[in-house]
Amino acid sequence: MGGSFLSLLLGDTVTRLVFFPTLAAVPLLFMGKAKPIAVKLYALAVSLVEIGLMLAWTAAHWDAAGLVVKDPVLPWLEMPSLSIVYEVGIDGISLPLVLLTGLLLPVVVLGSWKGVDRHWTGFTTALLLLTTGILGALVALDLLVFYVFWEVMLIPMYLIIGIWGGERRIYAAVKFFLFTMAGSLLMLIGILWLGWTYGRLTGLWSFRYQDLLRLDLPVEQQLWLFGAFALAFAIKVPMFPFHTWLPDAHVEAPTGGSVILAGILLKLGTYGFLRFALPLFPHAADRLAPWLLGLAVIGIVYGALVAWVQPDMKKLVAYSSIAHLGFVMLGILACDLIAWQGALIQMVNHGLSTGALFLLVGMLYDRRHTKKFEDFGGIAKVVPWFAFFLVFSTLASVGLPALNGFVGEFLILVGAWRAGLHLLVAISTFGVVLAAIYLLHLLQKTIWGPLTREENRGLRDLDVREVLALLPLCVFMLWIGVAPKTFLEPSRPALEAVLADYRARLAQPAPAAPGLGASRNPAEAGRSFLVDLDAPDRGVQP
Amino acid sequence: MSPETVATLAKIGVWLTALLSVAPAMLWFERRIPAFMQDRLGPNRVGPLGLLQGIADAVKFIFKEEFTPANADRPLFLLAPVLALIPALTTYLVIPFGPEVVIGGHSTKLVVIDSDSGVLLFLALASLGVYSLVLAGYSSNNKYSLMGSIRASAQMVSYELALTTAVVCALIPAGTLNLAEVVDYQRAHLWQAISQPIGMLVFLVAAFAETNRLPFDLPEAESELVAGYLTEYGGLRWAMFFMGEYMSMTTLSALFVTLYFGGWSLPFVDFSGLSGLVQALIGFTVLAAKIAAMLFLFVWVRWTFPRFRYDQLMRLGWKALLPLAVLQLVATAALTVGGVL
Amino acid sequence: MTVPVSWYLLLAAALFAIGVIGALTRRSGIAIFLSIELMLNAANLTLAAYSRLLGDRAGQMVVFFALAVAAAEAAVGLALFINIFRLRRTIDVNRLNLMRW
Amino acid sequence: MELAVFVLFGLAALVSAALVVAHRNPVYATMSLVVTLVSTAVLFVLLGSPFLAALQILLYTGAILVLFLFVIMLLNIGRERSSGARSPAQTWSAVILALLLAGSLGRLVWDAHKDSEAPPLDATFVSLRGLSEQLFSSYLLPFELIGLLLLVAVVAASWLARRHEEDEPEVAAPSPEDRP
Amino acid sequence: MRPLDLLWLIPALPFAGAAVNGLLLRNRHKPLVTAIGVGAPGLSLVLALAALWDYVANLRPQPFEQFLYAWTTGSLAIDVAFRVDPLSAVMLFVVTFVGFWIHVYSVGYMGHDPGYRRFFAYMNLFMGAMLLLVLGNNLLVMFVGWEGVGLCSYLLIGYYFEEAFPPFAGKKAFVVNRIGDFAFLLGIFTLFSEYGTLHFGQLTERILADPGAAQRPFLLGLSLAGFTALCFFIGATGKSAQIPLFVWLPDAMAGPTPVSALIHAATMVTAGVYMVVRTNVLYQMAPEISTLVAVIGAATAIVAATIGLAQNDIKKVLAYSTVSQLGYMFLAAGVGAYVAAIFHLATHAFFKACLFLGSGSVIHAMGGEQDMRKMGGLKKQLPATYRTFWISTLAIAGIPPLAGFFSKDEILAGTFAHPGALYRVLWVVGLLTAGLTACYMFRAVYLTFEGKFRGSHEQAHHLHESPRVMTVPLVVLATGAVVAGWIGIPKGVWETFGAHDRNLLHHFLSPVVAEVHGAGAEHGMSHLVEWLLMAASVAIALAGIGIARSQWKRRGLEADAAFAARTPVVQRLLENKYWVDEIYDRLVVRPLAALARGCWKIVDTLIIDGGLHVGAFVTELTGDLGRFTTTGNVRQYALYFLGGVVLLFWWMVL
Repeated sequence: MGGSFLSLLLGDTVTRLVFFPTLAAVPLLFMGKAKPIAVKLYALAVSLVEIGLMLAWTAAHWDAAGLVVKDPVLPWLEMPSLSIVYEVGIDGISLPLVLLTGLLLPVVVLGSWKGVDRHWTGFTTALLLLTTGILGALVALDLLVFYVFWEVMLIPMYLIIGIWGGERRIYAAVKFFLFTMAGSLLMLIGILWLGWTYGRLTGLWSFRYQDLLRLDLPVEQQLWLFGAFALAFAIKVPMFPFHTWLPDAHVEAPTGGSVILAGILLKLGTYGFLRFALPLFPHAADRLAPWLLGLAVIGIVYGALVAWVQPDMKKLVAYSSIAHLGFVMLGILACDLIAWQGALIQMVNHGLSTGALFLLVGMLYDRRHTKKFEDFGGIAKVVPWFAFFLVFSTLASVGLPALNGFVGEFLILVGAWRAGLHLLVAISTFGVVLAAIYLLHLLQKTIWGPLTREENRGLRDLDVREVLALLPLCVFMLWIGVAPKTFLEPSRPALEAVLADYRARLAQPAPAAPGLGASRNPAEAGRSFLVDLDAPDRGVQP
Repeated sequence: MSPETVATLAKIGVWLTALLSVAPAMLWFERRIPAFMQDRLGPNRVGPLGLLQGIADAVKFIFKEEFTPANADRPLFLLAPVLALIPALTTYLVIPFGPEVVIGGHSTKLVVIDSDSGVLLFLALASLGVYSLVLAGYSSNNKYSLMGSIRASAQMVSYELALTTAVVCALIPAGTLNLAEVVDYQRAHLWQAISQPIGMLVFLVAAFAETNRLPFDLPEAESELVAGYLTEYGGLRWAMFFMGEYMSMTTLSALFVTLYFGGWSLPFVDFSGLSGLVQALIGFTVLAAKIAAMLFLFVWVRWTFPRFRYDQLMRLGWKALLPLAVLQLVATAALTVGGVL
Repeated sequence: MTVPVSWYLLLAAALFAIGVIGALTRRSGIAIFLSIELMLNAANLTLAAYSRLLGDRAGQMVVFFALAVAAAEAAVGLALFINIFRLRRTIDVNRLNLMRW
Repeated sequence: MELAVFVLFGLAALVSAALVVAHRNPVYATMSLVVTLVSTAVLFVLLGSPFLAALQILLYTGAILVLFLFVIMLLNIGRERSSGARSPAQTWSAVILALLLAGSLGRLVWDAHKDSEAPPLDATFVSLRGLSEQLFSSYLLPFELIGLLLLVAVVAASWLARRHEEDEPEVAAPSPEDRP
Repeated sequence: MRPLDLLWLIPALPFAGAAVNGLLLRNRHKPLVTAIGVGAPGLSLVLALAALWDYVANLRPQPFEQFLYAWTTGSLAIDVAFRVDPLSAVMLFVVTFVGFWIHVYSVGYMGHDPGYRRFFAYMNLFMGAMLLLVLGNNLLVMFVGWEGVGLCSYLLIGYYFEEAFPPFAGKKAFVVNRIGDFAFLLGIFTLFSEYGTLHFGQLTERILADPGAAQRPFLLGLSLAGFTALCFFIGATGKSAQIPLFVWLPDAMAGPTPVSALIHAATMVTAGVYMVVRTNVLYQMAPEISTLVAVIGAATAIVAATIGLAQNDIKKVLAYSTVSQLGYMFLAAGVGAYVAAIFHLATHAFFKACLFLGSGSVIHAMGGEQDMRKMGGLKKQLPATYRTFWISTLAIAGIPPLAGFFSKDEILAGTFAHPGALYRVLWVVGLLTAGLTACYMFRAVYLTFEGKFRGSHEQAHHLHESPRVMTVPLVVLATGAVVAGWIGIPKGVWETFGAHDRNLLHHFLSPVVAEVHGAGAEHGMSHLVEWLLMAASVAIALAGIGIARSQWKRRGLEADAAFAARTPVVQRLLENKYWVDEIYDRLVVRPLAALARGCWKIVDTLIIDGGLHVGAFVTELTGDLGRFTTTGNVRQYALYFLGGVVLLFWWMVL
């Protein structure tokens, strides 16, 4: 313990990873007059440094048996009866998403190079703050800290959509904001309730994940709380009935915004389920899983179907994300190790392939300022490299074996099938067929066939910058597809631990009144953040 | 009637007679002195050397027809000239014209209101002078008048600052607002005209502006706005303004000399041995003489300098006088604290 | 004979009420402004009265500051009015309802 | 003596105040306010602070109200047109509320100070020296702050009142959305 | 090191070639492109032959496994590993051999195509994927290859992407295949979740270890084995164009002819058969599904054959014949004659590839013309093509001693031998199909090569025999079409001539076919019956040829006309392929699209967003109502303020 925030910031810590972007945003305050190109280069440099830091960190703490790294806990608000701490850490569950964030950051900068035509300082600032918010939410181990970061993500995204977006950007931004806000406020209530309950039991309010995990709540309370959390996360994911903000947001958002949004923001919903909603309220989760599963599967088919009939590329991709995240949810709620592994990798996959698709659409948009299918068709001849990347990403998204998409879907479905969800898996697998339909439809309408529009004859092919933006994504798509082991292994121990814990807690019935659960076996639970190894028993008077 | 009351009334009486006689006297001055300067005769018909010219004019004013322009705001139109007299008739109350003397067994200070916020009172009442101009201009329903009064009010308000600051400078060494004490201070030390020349100059210039005298008579600049806020006035009402102007010149001069030239006192001579009445007489005479000199200066300047342009006027006020005054203020304060003064 | 301080206070209250009425009923911005000055003045009177009553100069101090503040406020306020008038050609507060809806 | 003065100027204050509120012509209103203020100044003297009185006249009547008149002339504001949106409800509710306020205030004061005696005026209380000493010792900070405030006010006022080329008279009242 | 250790290179080389051709080279490097594009499969052919020789010589019949790396670990442990056993050996040979020669052929056929480089990149990619499919030692690797070839077929069908139709056909192919894969995946899931492995060997062992478990009822009223088998079979119907999913194959002819030869005749489409045989243990345990397979196969065979009879596009004819031949293979698989299925697969690969290439050379000569009605009497101009085409036709028609005869006869024999009346019916169907096959194939031959030329003049002048690079492969494959059958001369024949059984293929493949007691094993029938069956098939083949000759040899198109005149209904029915496409369109595609639109317009826009907007509107409304208090009139605000003051005053002070 100990150490000031500053020392954390300077040391080789998670905190540094999280807050470096914010620090890097400070100089931008004085770059208001700087030339856009300078700002762009600066942004690019910062993002590269950030990913560099991440890689260095990962290399330093790498542990084949799964890594669990926690920063020293800092008291944030210490009172006699209340303790809010700043506690962050990375384990196998958050690591992939953190790295994905790092990977996407430079990609986004490159992708927005032309698309964002004004206020680059503002854009970069928003982007960097957004990154901090995302990373923070990914690594937060105190629920209030998590909530704070969760909301921090909201504003920059809102600005990015609202300022650099398309025609109906305001509508989209507000919709996005309201949807997310509505959910997260409920979650806040839930968090407060948890802290309060813990305080009632131990005489010391706490919002630490590892403390709250020790709570054993009656089923009714669990149901309410889980509902609150699940709503917040489900909206973020988004799951079926709460998804309508997504297409609008995507269609209006600038390319970079879409990439971040699809690439990472949505994952925080699924991540939230995996990290918080399920482990904290196992019984409720178990009770409500069927419904959520139903929604997830509906989402898969529904998203696919609706995507198929969209007249607008971006909207198509947006709806496709709904379908893909339906898979992730299916995997998470199946509560099977393989399914969870699949879900986790699928989060990354979706980030990569959908990100790439948004980039490509954005590149078309930069050239022609339209995303409508009717304005394209048969451009493969004109822009072969664009066509190549589009086909590649599309296939990855379709779930073609040997590309990343397949790995995720396969694992999820296998796991879910193993968990006995035969019908749902069957339907979802049918969703895979639909995926082929709408994504090939996308190719059909854009690049194949005779050249329909004369104005497309002069289309520029991708330039180096754009290729550079796409290349890393494609490399990883292939890599994950061909050798997923590399990406699955690190997170397996953590997932195993969480799953085992979940099952164990599910095994014993929920108490009639809130109580503090039996302590966990550290060796097992230590592979994720299930138990606080530093302070086994923190001021508890049962 | 208590002796205090008698004394007060007496002092007021003295002042009033003096002031009221200033106007006709100035009428003569203003004609004869320039004539003398420009080597011509000037009025010389009425009485010896035309001394009675003033009286004649006064009579003329009284018998002139009073007319009010159409659509004029009559009440205000009538009120304005009256207001013009108020500061003139009140400000002198705080000007001392002699030491504390014993007359008929009663000891009294030769100042009407012996308040330790005397100067404040003076400034306050003086500041009321603006209203007459403003209202005159406004009520006359005449664009020249309006412009004139706008100029006037702006001018006076802005020069008031410089003036006040200068006054403050003059007060610091004595460490009081009571003019009598200021005079005593100068008797004890030396005239502040020497100790703080800048302040004096500032006050002087500001005084010219405050009284709308050339070279600062923009509000009534014939060449631009017929006669400014006075355009629509005539006869007795005009006379009131006229008197007001001269009286305030006088009182301001009084304040000036009191602050910078030892007021009623003379350097190096002490009349304290003499009887009260004589002392009063001498004090008053000295003061009057100094004021007269000032008035002469006024006239002199009037016939010497050309008129400023309005923007020049403002620039002078804000960018030259005020900073100078502040400079003086700082200097004086420093010196005072340093014990030099 | 001397006047009980409470009379001053009552007078101040009355002045204040008048000022309130003015501020609420007049439509010309200037008039409202004047009424506000009136209220301010009433307040000053109260303060002075109390400082007299309690034999404590604090009240006078406050009045002093209040006057200074009033000066500042008047300056800015009038400047605002000039601006508004330039923009809207009126200072009738009924027409100055940009803040509406 | 004092009573006479009080009654005289008190009444003057009240009447002129009423005029301030009642008179449609801003110039008259302002002038009546001048009267009110001057009378109040006199009351200040009665209350034993000639300093305040002087200050009141110097500042208020000498400067602020002149400024008012100045502005009134500058903008050449005529008498309020009695036409337009008259709202008796507004007026009456205002009057009633104001009277209620006055009443309750008065009652409060009366209950509190019906028979409380002021200490006799002593020289030290009146003396300007004491005042200024207090002002520059224990009230120094507020004093400085006020100075700062005035400075700011001056800057603000001069900035506000200066002619902006871009928004020279637009006769049509601009709608909120077309000015950023 | 032994050749088998280089196994991994066999698929790797084509992949590398694809990568180099596709990403690195440019169109101007044509020679290099050719070198790589043909060299890669050539090399892998050499390697394959070496490896096969090594395998056959040294460790047959044990399978040879080559572990590359772990794809996933943990509770779902899947390796990327290759397996050479008799079955994959046969496939390996067929794929590499036929594939290589088709590549060679393509050099000529695609010579002048602007997309030359792209073409070879795709082709190599396909080779790699196909080899992956064949060599994979577990279902996952197989599935990877499975999808990979699907992708390549998508790309290659849509090769002429600047025209409207090919990309569409490609999409259709991919999607229809996907529908099959959907079932395939479910099958994989089932097997994994039940047996915890996807490795072929282990699976077979574990299933055989406890037949009861496999027999126990699982889903849809089927046994575990049954369900899985069904899933796999559906998958197979997709890939191998069986009823009901055969509709994509004819459209797939939109691709270049070598593609049709390689993918849609020789290799990819047979993957389904390969898979069924691979997992034959399941089918043996699920007789009901086997029956289904057989029935579907037979049905497909006859339906496709009939359609083929009425097609005028030479490639379409071949396409339908492919479908029908695939039907044969499934029939074989269905009746448990797995060896026969593979046998026919192999022989079919040769002669059908040859036929396609021949048609290709014809089309080449005709300058892209595919309609047989414009051809005729080409044998003079294209002698080599004519001969090879003719031989292959004989082979497919089942004339001894050509390849087709033996394989087809074996299938029929297997069907006949299978107990049960149904199988007799199937046998009849098969027989009829044989006749029809012969008939429509010879119709094609006659319409194309006999009679007089019906095309335009410039076509007539343009006519020429294809270059060597194209004819050589024809010859090679034709030779294959002749000799390929001899490796599987039935036991009966040998024994009749007193020789002991030299049915090499049987001996070679027997270890692949799992011994499941209770399932119909080797059929024991007298040699007489065997001979009779042969006679029957030969007879009907000859009959078919005879009809064709009588009809089309001389009369050419009049025959069609007459036929149409005689039975217009049938004619239209056949010409329009039983309107299957249209039916699917009406029954599946449009409703789905309608549903999608409904979801979007009604659920999304109307219900969800509508609801939201209602909510928003209500909020706004309340806001509006509240707004009336804020008139923007300062005095009113002040009034509220004053009221508040008074209230507070009373509350706090008084």
